[in-house]
Amino acid sequence: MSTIEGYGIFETAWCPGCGNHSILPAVKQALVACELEPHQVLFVSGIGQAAKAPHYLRANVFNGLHGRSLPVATGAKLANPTLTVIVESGDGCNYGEGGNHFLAAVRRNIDITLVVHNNQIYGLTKGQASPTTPGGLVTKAQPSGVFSEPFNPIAVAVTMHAGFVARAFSGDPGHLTEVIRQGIGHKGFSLIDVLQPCVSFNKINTFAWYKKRCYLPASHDPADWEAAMKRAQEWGERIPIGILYKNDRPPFDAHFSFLKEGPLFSRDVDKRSLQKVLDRFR
Amino acid sequence: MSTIEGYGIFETAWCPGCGNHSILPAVKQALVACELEPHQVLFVSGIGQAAKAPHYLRANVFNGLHGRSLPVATGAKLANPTLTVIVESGDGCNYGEGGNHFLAAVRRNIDITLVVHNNQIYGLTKGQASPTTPGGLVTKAQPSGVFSEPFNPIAVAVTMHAGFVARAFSGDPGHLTEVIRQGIGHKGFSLIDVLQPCVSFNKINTFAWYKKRCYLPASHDPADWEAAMKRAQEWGERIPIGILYKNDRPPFDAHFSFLKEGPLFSRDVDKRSLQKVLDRFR
Amino acid sequence: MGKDILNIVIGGPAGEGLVTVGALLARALVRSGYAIVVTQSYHSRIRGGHNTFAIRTSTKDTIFAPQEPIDLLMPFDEHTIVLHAKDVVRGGVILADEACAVASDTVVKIPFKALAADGFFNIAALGIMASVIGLEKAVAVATLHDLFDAKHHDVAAENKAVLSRAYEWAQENVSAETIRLNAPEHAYSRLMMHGNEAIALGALSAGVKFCSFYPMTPATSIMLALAAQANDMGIIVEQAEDEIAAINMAVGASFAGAPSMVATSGGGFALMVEGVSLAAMTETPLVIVVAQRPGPATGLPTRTEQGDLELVLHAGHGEFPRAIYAPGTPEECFYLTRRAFESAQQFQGPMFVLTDQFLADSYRAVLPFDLEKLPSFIPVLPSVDPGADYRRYLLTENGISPRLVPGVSRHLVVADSDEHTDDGHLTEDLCVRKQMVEKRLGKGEGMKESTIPPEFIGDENPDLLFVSWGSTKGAVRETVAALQQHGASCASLHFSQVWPLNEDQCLKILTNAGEVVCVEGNATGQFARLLRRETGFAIKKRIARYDGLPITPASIMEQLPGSS
Amino acid sequence: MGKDILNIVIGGPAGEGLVTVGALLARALVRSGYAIVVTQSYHSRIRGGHNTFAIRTSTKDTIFAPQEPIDLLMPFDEHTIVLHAKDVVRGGVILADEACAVASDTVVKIPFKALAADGFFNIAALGIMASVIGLEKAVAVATLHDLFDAKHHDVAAENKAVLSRAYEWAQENVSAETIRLNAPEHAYSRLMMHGNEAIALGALSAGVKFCSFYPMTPATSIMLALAAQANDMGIIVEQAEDEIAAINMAVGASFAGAPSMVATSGGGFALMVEGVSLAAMTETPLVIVVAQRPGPATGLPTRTEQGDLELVLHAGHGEFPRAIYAPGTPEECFYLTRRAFESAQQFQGPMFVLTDQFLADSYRAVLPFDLEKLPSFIPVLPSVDPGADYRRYLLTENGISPRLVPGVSRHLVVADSDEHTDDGHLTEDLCVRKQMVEKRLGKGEGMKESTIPPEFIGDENPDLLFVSWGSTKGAVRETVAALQQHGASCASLHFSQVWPLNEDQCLKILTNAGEVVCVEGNATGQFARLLRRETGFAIKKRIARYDGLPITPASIMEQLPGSS
Ligand SMILES: Cc1ncc(C[n+]2csc(CCOP(=O)(O)OP(=O)(O)O)c2C)c(N)n1
Ligand SMILES: Cc1ncc(C[n+]2csc(CCOP(=O)(O)OP(=O)(O)O)c2C)c(N)n1
Ligand code: SF4
Ligand code: SF4
Ligand SMILES: [Mg+2]
Ligand SMILES: [Mg+2]
Repeated sequence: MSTIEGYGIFETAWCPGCGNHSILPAVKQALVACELEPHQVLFVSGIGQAAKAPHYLRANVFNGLHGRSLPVATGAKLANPTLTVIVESGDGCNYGEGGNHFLAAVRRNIDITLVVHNNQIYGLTKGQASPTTPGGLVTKAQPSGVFSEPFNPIAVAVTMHAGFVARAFSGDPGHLTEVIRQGIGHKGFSLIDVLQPCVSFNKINTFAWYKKRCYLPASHDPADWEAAMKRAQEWGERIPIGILYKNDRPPFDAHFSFLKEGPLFSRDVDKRSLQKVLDRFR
Repeated sequence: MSTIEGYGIFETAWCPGCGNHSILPAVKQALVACELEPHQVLFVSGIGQAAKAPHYLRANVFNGLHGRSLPVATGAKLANPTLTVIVESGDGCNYGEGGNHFLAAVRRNIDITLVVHNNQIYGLTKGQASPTTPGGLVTKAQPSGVFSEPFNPIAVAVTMHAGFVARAFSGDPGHLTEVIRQGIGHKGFSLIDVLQPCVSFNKINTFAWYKKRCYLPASHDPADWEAAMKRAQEWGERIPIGILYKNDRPPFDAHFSFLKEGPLFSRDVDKRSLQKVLDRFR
Repeated sequence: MGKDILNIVIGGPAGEGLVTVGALLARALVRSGYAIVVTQSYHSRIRGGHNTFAIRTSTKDTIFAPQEPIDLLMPFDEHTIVLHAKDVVRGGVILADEACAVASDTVVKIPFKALAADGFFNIAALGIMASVIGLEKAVAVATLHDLFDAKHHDVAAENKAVLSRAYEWAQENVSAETIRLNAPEHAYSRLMMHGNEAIALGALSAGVKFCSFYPMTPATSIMLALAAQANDMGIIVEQAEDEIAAINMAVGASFAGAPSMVATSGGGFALMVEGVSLAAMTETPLVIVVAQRPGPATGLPTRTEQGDLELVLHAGHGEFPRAIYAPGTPEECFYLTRRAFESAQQFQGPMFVLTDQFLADSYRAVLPFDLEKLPSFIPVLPSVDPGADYRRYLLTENGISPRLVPGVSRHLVVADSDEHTDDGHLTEDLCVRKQMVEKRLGKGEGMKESTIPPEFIGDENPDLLFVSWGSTKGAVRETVAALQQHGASCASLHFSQVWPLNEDQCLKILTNAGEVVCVEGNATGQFARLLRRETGFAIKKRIARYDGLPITPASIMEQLPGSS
Repeated sequence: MGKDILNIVIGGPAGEGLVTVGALLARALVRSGYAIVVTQSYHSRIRGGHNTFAIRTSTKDTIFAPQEPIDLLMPFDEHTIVLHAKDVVRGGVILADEACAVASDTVVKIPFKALAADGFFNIAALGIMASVIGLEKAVAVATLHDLFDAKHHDVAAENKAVLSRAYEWAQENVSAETIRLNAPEHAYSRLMMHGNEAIALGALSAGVKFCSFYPMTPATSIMLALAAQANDMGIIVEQAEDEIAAINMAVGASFAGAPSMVATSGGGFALMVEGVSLAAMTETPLVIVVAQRPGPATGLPTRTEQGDLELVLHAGHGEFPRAIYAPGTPEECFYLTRRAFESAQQFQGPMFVLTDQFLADSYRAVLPFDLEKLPSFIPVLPSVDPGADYRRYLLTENGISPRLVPGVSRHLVVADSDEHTDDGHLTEDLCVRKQMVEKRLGKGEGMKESTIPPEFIGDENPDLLFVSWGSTKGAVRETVAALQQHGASCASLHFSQVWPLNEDQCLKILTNAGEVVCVEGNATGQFARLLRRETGFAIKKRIARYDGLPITPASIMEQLPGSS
């Protein structure tokens, strides 16, 4: 049976007041809601404050390199599609260092739930601009302010017809839990971009800043791509949260019929087939 | 004076009938139309069939690594903004290996003209799927067909509010020339995705296939983002070409006021300023 | 009296079926019982340029390397004659089109236009060659049949007709006893494969289940060979968005239990360096094939070199053990790839197979592998239940910890790229750090104990000892044989595993030799200096090649001390 | 009688102003004329954990390394006392808050709550420390003023009031003669900077114009130091989307004429390996700073190690020359970074500065550099016009070709990552290939001739010779001095350039020594084996540290042969 206690409670290395503290229990609660037990779940993360999250619960974990969690997760999911694979990492990890993998994951529609702790900053390395940092923000690395346009992950994902695209706010953990639950339930790639205040390095996008702006659109049909595209462009005084787009493209693993017979490691070499292969070299 | 002869004529290593043969003169003609002389222009390319293009004209050339032409071009442009910097490379180079740099170049709005020879295939390595290869296409590397959704560079660039977004067809060199001319003229990042038949490895997206589909929309306002977004989604029986989107975001180099004083190499160390810097360490 | 050894070179522009014909002829030779050594030389372009497909063939199994002098030149264009006529031996033959302007007594004019319609020129060439060297027509037809009938029904019949016509024409019109092969010594039933195909087959037999790659010559054909069998074998072969993704995917798949492999060349491998370190830190089994080509940077993308040994040995930040296997033949490609999977599973980390373009593309006749006798290396659950308190990185004597696969039992498997405690969770405890460094490096001891000893062939305590590694094996072996025939006291010490080095396996042999010469396909002598670093033995004389072509017996002889 | 040397350790959780106070105290010491060696130890987190800022300070310039025993412990929490009390020397002092439960005669209780409002605790600590060690109040106030007044007007006054109050309180209530510093020997006017700041300043003085980076501890602070001066100095400091972009951008900028630099740590550098090869092939000047931290993979991201020497030496596929400078002090960081720019310009290729977290974060007192005397290395047009037929890769005696910058003249500058002819265009001519390999490697000769000789300090033909490189310089130097004081015959041979190695500069010294010991901050002895590879000299005894902390004189003594 899956219980919240089963996922354990651990001391964290996050700052007091950090938005990460609310994402952690939301993830656990979503797993319980999905009736998943710790050993059925694999968390993959990169490097950053967000990426530490999987160390703070009980599950299988692969905490890899900065920016490279999606490929690791993709490999693991293909090797064993029975695993529920969740990637948890920061905005820098996923949209910066790992930008190319983000595009590829969307294109593959690999059945992974990607939870991005989007604090719009590089937290662990002490406050440089991330791809989502608002233009003009001054940091020690950008003393004249950020010159690049911020990356809009929701818009890019919707444009590319990603399987499941959602935004949530760490300050609304109930809604966050529900979105993660649905993301895990979705068969295909699920992007959940979670707005997360960083109390140490992002003094612009604070809890209050998000709180004031985030709203759940009253009537929004996530199957409607054009509507989703409109929502995806909203960012400023009002920021829509919730499941913004969804479709039912087949997940990547569905293309490999032999995967239905079980995880890759469970089958030894079929020597008869291999002999046939060898014979092709005569 | 800039003349087409000034850009020279060279033997190429491309296959007879390849679309690349028409892109080369279009680029030269556009440069002449812009009244640019060879020494004022820097071509940067990666590795691939397309990336050989700069070897077939007279200009400054940096033919770098597969997938990495945009960063090289970005560095060179910032070091010397008086150079006209043109990146010429393939779909694999720019949207595959170099995907992350493509996103970053759009975000920076660096004043570079990116001409992508988009043959929807990896040509030089003999016909594996590229990010733009249509789903289902069978290659030696994808014997069961391509499983990923093709990457739509136009749509992603428009979504991200790239400075200048255009599509052209190597089979319509007059139009292609004009688009490149305008791309070079645009101050900011210009994406020119050129549909280019690969006679050796892409038997689907042939000259005839493109020819039948490509059309210049009768009335299209490139300043209209929503209209551009609509056009960007058109792909199938009809494929719009032309300048699909354009805005006037400031180019990246404009953020560095000291660049107005000339290229970086032209100024030696200002020892008085440096002494002041040293004094901050007292 | 015919010949026991022939060197056949087919040359011409890319895109005219030269490789197809070369491979068909090679296959016909193998099926007829001959040995072959194929050398492919090509430009980085799809059509045009100048390529060669050279088949050295023999009635006996005594050829191991390419050679320069040509017995039979099959030019697909006049340029080929211009380039290679000088290498054609006395008694050799150039099978030129009758329109060809070059006049020479070695040129035999062939009415290709009359024999074959446009586009079938290459099949006519096959027919002529098969005929003049004395292959049976039925064998040539059968290879053609096997290649075309399944895939290209439409042209199959026409192909066979052309082949037959050309074969018959040559029987009647060409008499070239000097290039007719004697009957082969044995009527072997052998397979034909090049180094890269052998790597793919070795991996399949070892139980590879997940392969990821980004195309890069000369490694791509490994993955194409695997992809062709993927559905039948139930394995995944995924083209990644870049090399970084490729190695990280493979690490992920391996972590989840699938024996995994990546293959690339120098520039692509450069991008995998961080991932190598990840595999080491997380102790994830991984086989990495690096097929070398000349660098730096893009270099000569379709040529050969042994220039990345030091890179592969030191790739990855931080310190950790690894093993590097360097096959010298397709058989070794097969068995050493298997060995790499075995080591990866046993020692839980990244293991390397280091090959190069020459070997990658070099077709040979290979005795069939006895699959029944070959174990695979699919992870199985440890026979002993690790108990409730499973610790992935348990400290043990030999550094090897109990490896479980996530999702298979209730035990949680935790891996971290940060320094970690024995349960896999990140730590900043500096005492644990020290233990973990020692644990990881401790595995190197076991690897060193199981290092494959270098192969010594030749005279005991020789006057002249060649040291070599990897794909130069055959060239050195033939050189030694030739020198011995001329009465020299001579031997070779060939390394098929280049790391870890075990001085007990080689130092005595080195010090007991008169002159020691290291033969390497690079300019700086990477293996020679590695040997000095590890054993203290300094090799003074080096034979180096770095123009993009493989080391051959002739190129060794040329640089030999005392040769003019 | 006061002290000549004091070791002050400030410890506590991150995020409470510990580093601010440490740096302020260090600056006050430097301004007062004292020498300092700062060692920063911190966790990979932003708040909490346990960090230390240790200032070893001296009245004379005879300290070069950290030490373990503590004279003054300033704990920001009780945990710090628990951890470090055992290291406090007899006569040492712990300045604890009066609420602290730990009772010991070294503990002096301070009424921090009364002295400072919440959030000003650290400034109170500064006041107390300045007071008890005998600094002038005005100096402490001035450092505070310089830090806060410009940026934080609001809190500046309150800060000063707290500092003053605490200082006065200590003057009246604490008498700790055992930790009072004597007057400094010289009234120096020195700068205070850590290794990374010195690298940034060295680069600026050399004429760096373009810097690109992706944040990575412990390299980031180099780029932050440069970014802070970017507008004033007219240079570009760009945060790239990843490390691959960083190095390629720098290559592009350098190609276009801007002296360029990147800085990263092991994992980020791993991603730059292909770019290194590109810089070499295109012969583009580039300075690459690698600030080491313990690996593999993420390892211990905020600690120190010397574990990436071999990676840096062999990074890049294919073969090409490079130089690696390994500074041992901030002064060397400054001058060797300049030297790297000089070499990059002279030899046209990638040059390395190899530092580590310890040195990166270690503040020292540094004599001001005389900028007027220091040339910069901005490329200028060659004085001789290359003529109409400009060839970027002209073959020359020393391998160095005329470098022009594109767009400056009508000469076209063409660079290619493929093998190329002398005009820069790609070629498949294998004779040209050979020449170009030799040209590129030929530059290595010139580099080797200009290798900085290792520094020999101590007794001629010593019984005991330490070999070291990079940041261990100070620790070894102090060890030698201490052993000599005890009558030992002892010396050190310290390498500030670790590649190319020149055996003429060291072999004699090595063979003339009794016992040779190599001191390295890694587990496998990378420099020792490199030395063997290059000189044949095998060092048998190694002193290694790989727990994440810097090598100190005490840690050397502990592992010394014959020490208990
Ligand atoms: C290859 C590599 N480059 C850089 C780093 C340094 N690094 C660690 S975390 C981080 C940024 C983290 O930002 P983000 O992903 O947004 O996570 P956050 O800390 O904000 O949660 C960086 C640059 C690294 N570990 N590896
Ligand atoms: C790092 C690296 N990986 C892979 C390669 C091999 N490679 C060369 S060209 C190419 C693909 C080219 O495709 P594209 O960019 O579409 O150009 P095209 O040849 O189709 O014009 C690849 C994968 C390389 N040179 N470097
Ligand atoms: S630095 Fe920011 S993101 Fe990291 S733990 Fe602190 S508040 Fe959270
Ligand atoms: S392979 Fe394709 S892209 Fe390359 S030259 Fe030939 S036709 Fe053109
Ligand atoms: Mg972040
Ligand atoms: Mg392409």
